[in-house]
Amino acid sequence: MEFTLKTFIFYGFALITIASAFAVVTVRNIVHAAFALMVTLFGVAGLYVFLQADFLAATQVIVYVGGILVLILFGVMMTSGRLEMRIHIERGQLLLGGGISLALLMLLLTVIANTPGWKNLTDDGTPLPPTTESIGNLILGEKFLLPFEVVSVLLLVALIGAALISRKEVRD
Amino acid sequence: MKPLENIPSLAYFTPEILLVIFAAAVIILDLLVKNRESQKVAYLALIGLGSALVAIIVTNSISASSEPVPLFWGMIQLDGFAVFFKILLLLATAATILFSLRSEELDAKLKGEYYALLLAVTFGMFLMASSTNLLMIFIALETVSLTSYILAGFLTHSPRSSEAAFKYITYGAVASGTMLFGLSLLFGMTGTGDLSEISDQLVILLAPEQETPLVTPLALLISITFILAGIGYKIASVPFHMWSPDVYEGAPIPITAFLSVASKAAGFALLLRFFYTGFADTKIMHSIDLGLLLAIVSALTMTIGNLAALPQQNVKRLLAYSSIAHGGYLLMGAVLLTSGNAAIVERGVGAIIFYLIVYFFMNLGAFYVVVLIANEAGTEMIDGYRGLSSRAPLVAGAMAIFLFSLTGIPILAGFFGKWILFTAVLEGKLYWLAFVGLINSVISLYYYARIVKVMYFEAAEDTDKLSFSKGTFALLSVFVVPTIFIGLLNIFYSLSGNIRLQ
Amino acid sequence: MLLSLIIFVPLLGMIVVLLLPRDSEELIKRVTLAFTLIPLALAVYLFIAYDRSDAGTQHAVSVPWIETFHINYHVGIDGLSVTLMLLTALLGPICVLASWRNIEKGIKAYMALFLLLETGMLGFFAALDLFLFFVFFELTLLPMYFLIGVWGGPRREYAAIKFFLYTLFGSVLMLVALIAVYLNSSIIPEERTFDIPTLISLAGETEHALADPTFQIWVFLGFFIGFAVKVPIFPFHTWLPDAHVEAPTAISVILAGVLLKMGTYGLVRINMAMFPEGMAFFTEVTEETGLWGYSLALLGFVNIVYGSFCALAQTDFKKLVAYSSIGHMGFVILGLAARNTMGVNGAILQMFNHGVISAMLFLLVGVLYDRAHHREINGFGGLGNRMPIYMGITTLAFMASLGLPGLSGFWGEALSLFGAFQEFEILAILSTIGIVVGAAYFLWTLQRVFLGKLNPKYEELPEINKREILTLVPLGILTIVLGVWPNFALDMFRESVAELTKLMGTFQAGL
Amino acid sequence: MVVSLISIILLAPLAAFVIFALLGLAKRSFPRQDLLSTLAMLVALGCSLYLIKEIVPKPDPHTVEWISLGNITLSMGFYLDSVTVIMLIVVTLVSSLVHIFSIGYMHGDPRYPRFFAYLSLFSFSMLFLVVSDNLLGIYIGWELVGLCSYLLIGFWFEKDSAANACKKAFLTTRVGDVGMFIGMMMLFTKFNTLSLYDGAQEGIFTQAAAQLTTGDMVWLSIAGILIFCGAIGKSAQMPLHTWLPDAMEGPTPVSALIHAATMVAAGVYLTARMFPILTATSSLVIAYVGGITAIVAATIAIVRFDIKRVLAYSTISQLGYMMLAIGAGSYVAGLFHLTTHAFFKALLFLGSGSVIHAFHAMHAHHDEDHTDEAAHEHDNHGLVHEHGSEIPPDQDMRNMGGLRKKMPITFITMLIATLSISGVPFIFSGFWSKDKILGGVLGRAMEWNSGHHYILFVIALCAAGITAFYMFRLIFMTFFGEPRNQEMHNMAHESPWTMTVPLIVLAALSFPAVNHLWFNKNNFKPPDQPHIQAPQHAYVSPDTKIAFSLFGLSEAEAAEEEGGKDTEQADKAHHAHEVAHNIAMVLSIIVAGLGILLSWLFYHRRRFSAESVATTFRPAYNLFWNKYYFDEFYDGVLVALTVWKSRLFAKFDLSIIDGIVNGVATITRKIFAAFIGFFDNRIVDGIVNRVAEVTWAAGGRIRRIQTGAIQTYLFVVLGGIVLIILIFRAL
Amino acid sequence: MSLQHYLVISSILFTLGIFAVLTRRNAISILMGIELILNSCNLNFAAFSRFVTPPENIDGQIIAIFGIVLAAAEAAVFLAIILAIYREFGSIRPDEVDTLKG
Repeated sequence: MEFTLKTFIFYGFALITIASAFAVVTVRNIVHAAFALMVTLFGVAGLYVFLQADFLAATQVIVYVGGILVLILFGVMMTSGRLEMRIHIERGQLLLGGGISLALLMLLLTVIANTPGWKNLTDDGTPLPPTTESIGNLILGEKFLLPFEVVSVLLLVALIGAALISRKEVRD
Repeated sequence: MKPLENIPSLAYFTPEILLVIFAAAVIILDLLVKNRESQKVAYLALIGLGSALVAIIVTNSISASSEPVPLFWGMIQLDGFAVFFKILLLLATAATILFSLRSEELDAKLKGEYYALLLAVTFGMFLMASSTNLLMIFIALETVSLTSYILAGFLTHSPRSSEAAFKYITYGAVASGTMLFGLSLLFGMTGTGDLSEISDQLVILLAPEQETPLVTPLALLISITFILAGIGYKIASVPFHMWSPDVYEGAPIPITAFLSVASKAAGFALLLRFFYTGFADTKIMHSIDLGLLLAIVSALTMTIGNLAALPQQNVKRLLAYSSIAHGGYLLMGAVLLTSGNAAIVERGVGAIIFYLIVYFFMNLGAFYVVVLIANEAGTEMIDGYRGLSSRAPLVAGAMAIFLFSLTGIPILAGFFGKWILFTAVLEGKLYWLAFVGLINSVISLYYYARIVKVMYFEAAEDTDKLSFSKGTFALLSVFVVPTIFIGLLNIFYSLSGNIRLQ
Repeated sequence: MLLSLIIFVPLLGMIVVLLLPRDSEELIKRVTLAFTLIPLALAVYLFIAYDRSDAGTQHAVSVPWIETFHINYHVGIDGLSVTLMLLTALLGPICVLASWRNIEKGIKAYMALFLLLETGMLGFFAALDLFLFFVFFELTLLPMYFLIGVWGGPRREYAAIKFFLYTLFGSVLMLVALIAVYLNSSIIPEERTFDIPTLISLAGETEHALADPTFQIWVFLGFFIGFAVKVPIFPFHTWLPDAHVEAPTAISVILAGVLLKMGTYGLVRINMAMFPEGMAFFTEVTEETGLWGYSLALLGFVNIVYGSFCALAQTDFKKLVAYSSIGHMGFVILGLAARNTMGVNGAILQMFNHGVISAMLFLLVGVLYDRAHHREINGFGGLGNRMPIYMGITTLAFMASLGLPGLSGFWGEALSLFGAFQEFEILAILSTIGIVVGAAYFLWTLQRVFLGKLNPKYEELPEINKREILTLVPLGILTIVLGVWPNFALDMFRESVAELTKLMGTFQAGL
Repeated sequence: MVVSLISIILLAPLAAFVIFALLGLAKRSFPRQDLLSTLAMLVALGCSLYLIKEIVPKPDPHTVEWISLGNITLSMGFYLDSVTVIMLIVVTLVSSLVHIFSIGYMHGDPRYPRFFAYLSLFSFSMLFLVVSDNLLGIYIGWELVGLCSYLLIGFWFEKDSAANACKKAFLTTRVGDVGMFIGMMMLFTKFNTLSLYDGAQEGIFTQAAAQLTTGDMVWLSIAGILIFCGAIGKSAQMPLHTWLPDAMEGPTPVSALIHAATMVAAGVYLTARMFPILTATSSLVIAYVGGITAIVAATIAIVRFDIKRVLAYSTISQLGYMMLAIGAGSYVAGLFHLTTHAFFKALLFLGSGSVIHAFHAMHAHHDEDHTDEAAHEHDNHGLVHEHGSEIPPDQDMRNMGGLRKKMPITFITMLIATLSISGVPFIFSGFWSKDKILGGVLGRAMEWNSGHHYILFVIALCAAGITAFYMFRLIFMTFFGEPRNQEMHNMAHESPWTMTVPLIVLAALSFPAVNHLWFNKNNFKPPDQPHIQAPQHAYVSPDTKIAFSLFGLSEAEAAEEEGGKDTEQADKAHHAHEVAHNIAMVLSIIVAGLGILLSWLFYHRRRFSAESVATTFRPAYNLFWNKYYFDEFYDGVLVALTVWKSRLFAKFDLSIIDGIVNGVATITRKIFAAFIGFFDNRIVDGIVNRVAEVTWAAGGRIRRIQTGAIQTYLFVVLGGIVLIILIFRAL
Repeated sequence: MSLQHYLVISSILFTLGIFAVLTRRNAISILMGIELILNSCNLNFAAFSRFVTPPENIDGQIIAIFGIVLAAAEAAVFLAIILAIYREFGSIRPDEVDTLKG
């Protein structure tokens, strides 16, 4: 694989994504973790761009960074009244968790490396047409209409539910 | 049959649509009625369920042919199997609503949202029972899960309820995340989301005549195990079961009942369809020993469920473990999916379906008694059941029947359920599994009988008679009578035998 | 039809009893008595009307039940079943009478459960469909559990759950075997069957899957353990003393009189008839079977000796009788292990006799317990003076139980031993130890309870009353009648046993 | 006719009992049960006597099929030959007399009616045993008489000694019965029938005869010995004799009827009945058992003071005699002795009963202080106290003496009996029967031609002498000398007529001449012996000189019959036995005389002191006094062993069986520990657990995983996933 | 930039998410871990959509979009529940929310 600017940027995004994700799981300050998560999410969005999934990348940024991350920050603020943000991790738990995660990673890497069908599929850089229109068609008119409608119900339910639960008292 | 497109599919989708409509209607009605008349909302929800039931029957009859009808471009499929589960789930929801009406812990909280959520979760379960696409499966699962989290945490003033919801969602989120990862791997291997296409693809990819199969068994194994985490968590099978005792204990009793019956049933519907449609081909089976995997999970599930139930003091928690164990029994039937013999698969599915019918009545019945006792005696602990036979003879008698049915004592329905399960398992030549199952039935006697013992053999400290309304007994008899008679009537056997996966 | 009537009249009685008001205790008792007398009358009729020369099934009814699994409601009787049904039906009213005064709480539930129990027992003996058979077998479990657990003695909970767990364990193994038989009854799923006569004839066909020796051995074992728990055969017996000691009198009577017989009846009806090869493996010493050939006879022997010696060591009257039951059931096993005409006839006779005698014994223990409120044998003494009639009946029962010729206990034991001797000389000889020890513990008990100086505590002990005598007299009469004229029972099942021995290939043509 | 007569004989006493039992159930009793029972017995007696006419040389059994199981038939029936009739008469006669005696003796007992009912039941059972033509019937009767014996020994069950004795009697005899039962099983297995005589199928005797000629006799010997085991128990032979002395706890009429005349003789009767199947080996065993019993029991009898126990040991000894006779082949002599013994021993018992009755009145007074007295006596002797039970004062010979004037009838009748049992020649029946036994034994010994077996004759002779000695000791101590206990003596009186009449009748029967009146009929024949065959039957002596011997004639016939087959051998045997009989007769007269003389010197003239002799031969005396320590042996070893075993089993039940159930997971540990537990109670106790302990523990452990912390759960989930993948990857 | 690259990245994200879920002592951190997991899944779908399926087939991408939406819904509910927990327990440390156990 030739080493071009594109690949350089790719690796850059990859590195940023992974590093920030690593930060998310390791930094002690939860607000820092939230910011690291934001970086990760951007990184992933970048990777989507590399995959020529433009709409997806946009959604990622809007929904995740604009929605979820904000939610998380709200959460942090609402639950950490006494700025109890530092997180203490026990060694045993850390080791065990690390072990399990590592084992999973090794398994996944083995699979990735050994699955013949996934080998040698490189991005030849051919530009693809923008996906937005076909996504719109698929979701609103064709195959993915049902999931779309269902998800809308789901969102409604989540909305009602979240409101229901986070309300202080339902009825007196 | 070619998948129907969106518009023609709608006709077959009426039940689900009705559920959503009524869910919305419930919320609106809730805004209109006064607080004290919240029962009206419940009745509206029940009407919704009733109309959905009618719709199910009608749509089922217009499809006429016994062939399954793929809908919405193959996202879901309407067939006898789905219809059965839909009816079962619908009835479970109806029962839950009725329980909720009589549950004092929920009393003050009952309002439109609750019923709307119940209808929504039913909607999600309907989809679980009929999905044939990876995406649809995941969305359906999430719909059910998210709604369940909320329902479990519905008692906002109760720490237990909140804790239950918290554990449930944490656990559920991780499990569904893992599952999604597994689904993505599966998608990556086959390049499609449609289950039957996945099956076809996998056969090609794994085909032995091809010199280098494009998919390694390990990849498939990891993918399936990850997916199993999501499904296993729904049906609370070991090792994905650990949320369920805590959640069952913390959640409002009607919701616990609902989770233990409906959620589990939906999970099984999903499991069966997923493995049957996607992985039933023997070639796939040979690449990874799925049968053994399921069998071990099944054996562990029932054993651990039963063993852990032994020392429980809280009836709800005890029943939670018991329902884990019953999940294990049901999984025995699922193991038969991998037998590669169509007749045996059919028996396995039939056995699961029959068992679910039985389980529906006996488990819901038991939970209903728990609701009643929690209302009247104000406790969920076994000690609170002391001397119940003299305080409330009919309720105690009903409870004894449910518990012995859960144990599998003839001539109660639970026995027949187990019997046809074991017959199927033995027919599939899984002798060790049958043996484990039977030993477990014996162990289970111990804790079920403990409740009976307390109710019957020990004297009550508080000797006041408990009084119940007529409606209570009527509802109770709705569960008692089938628990006694289902096994004795041929109709249920032929019914369950006729429902098959396609 | 008649048969179904017998089986379900008690069930009807249960429903009637449940509908009666809780407070009208006398009425409940009377109704129950009536509903147990009806089956008795019918059973007596059945007994008399039974065609003794016909070895086949009589009064058979077969109605499809669960067609999906080819289960029929198939009932019918042969000599063996009708005898045991008579025993069951007879013990029914006796037990009701025995419960007349000493059930203090919840008489309604008690009687209802009792009637349910009776249906289970009667149905069990009549069932000719393997599944039905199993269902009835298990149907006795629940009522028994409650009857012991609710109305039992101080350790009733333990006893009840122990009984339940043991029996359930056994029946679970039986269930596996039962399913295995069903699945192997035909390769074609549509032709599978639970019908006992059909299965028996299938098992007799060469080359049939059911006739495969290995299969038969395993399935035999499955059923055997199920029945062994019920009999109970050592080492599955430990539930029995506990259950007996804690159970109320009438329930002990039923337990010893009928429930134990269900185990041995099952052995005869299923294990011997359906799995002759399996039976042969455990009862016939050949090169192939080796020491396994001794196993069943050995179990019988162990039961006899073990039960007898344990009885000897007891100081609790009821426990003593309970262990004596274990010993006496050993003779049944020994007789069955012999597989020959004499052994099997003797075993069946012993079943019936033991049912009668042990029922008497438990009733007698109950009489004493109701008066003295304890059962410690050493705590009595000299009652013979105070209660001569009671002593007389007790002596009769004891003598019958220890195998005094002229009373019924003798014939069963003697025929079993005679039969067993022809096949297993040494074991049969060793088993006679049981006869001596049996005499020892009964006489010792008799001495400790009745002989010697009257314990001053019991100077005012009332003599056995009319109702109690009424419960004992029919049994006493049967004991004597059968002791003098065992053909009274033997006539019933002689031909059926001949059929059975033909199935097992041990039938010996007349000389 | 025969059948109906026998039926009457059987049913009359049975009816008497049934009436009692039925009324008893209704808490009533027949007002004159005594008369009812006595009447029943007299009817039976009459019928029995009438049956003499019905005896035919080769009778057919009257059988019905009792149990028929396809190829197997067990029939029941009657067989009526001379032996049967003699036994019937003996039983009914003695029984009738005892009934009459009891009317007086038992008068005033609170359970008076019951006593007669039991007697009736006993009579029925005994008669049933006698007339049965098959082993099954015999066994049934056999056990039933055992039951009656049990009931009657324990008649005064308030006495602990009686309660113990009846249990002991039943159990001890049952040990023997089991042997008999096994013997029956063997015979049945071989011959497929239990009938002795030919009926619908060939009986045991016919088949055994064939067996004896083919020569395979080992198992037949075993079977014979096993059947004899029954007789050992019932006839109180060594080593199962210990129950009989204890059985004296029963009322004295019972002792007379059951434990002297009839039931104990049933063993002899059985052995004689089974004579045709006895092989040489089994005969030898029988002879030795009988011989040893005869001498051992006689020696024990010497030192007893309880009048009834002396008689009891005497009975054992005499029964041993009869067994010896049968074992030696002269079964006719054995049966003859049985008959004579039945009468004189019944007489002796009834006489002693009369004495006891005489003393009985003060029994109540002296209940308190008799212990001291007895203790005092024992101090004098300085001997070990009698094992087990005190001697009741009214039975203690040391309290008696000089009664002959007070109770003349009792004295004279008992003296006659004593003379008879001692073998005083010619005018007393006992002499003849004993002499025949001695002759038979000697002849047999000569014929065996082996020095060892002469010992049997020596034993028999010694026993005869000792018998004479102790019997006269009894007479002297009781009736002669000065009254030792004046108070008791003063109150003694002759018994009422109901008691003396039977004594007189029995005394009359102790004279052979009287027997002759009704026994000497030509149509008497010994039991048919299908297989008369060398060597053991060859010597049967044609002792026709004793014309009034009740079996004499038939023996002659038998010998002739046999002689016809093998003249030479018969002649030889004939000769040997003639010699033997002459020698035996002389010797027996000498020893009897010697015994009486010694007794007179010791106990009447007081020329020698019994005490000094006892001191001189202390070890022997102790041995006799302690009855050869049989009881100690049984109590110490067998009973302890049994009880120990049952305890062990009970423990086993608790520890192992429950242990296994309890701990599936820890089976190995538990079994191991439980085995150790036999030796170490603490471990055993530690192991007894509640049901499902381990299962519970497992449940508890699973609970512990359920910590409540969500992350633990997640660990399980993800760890589980990893594990599943790893495991299945390896697969 | 082959498929394997993306897969490796997503695998690392996934395991990091798992690690967070297992070890973080704060409910919100767990939520972040879950988001990482879901992101890795979405990345997978997108990557497979790009490399495995034909170019005109964008099913994978659409699934990823749905994944994002679902993640949002889940996060909302999750946070609501965290708030409830905070209200009832005064803490959002998962190990302190352990009244239900055994």
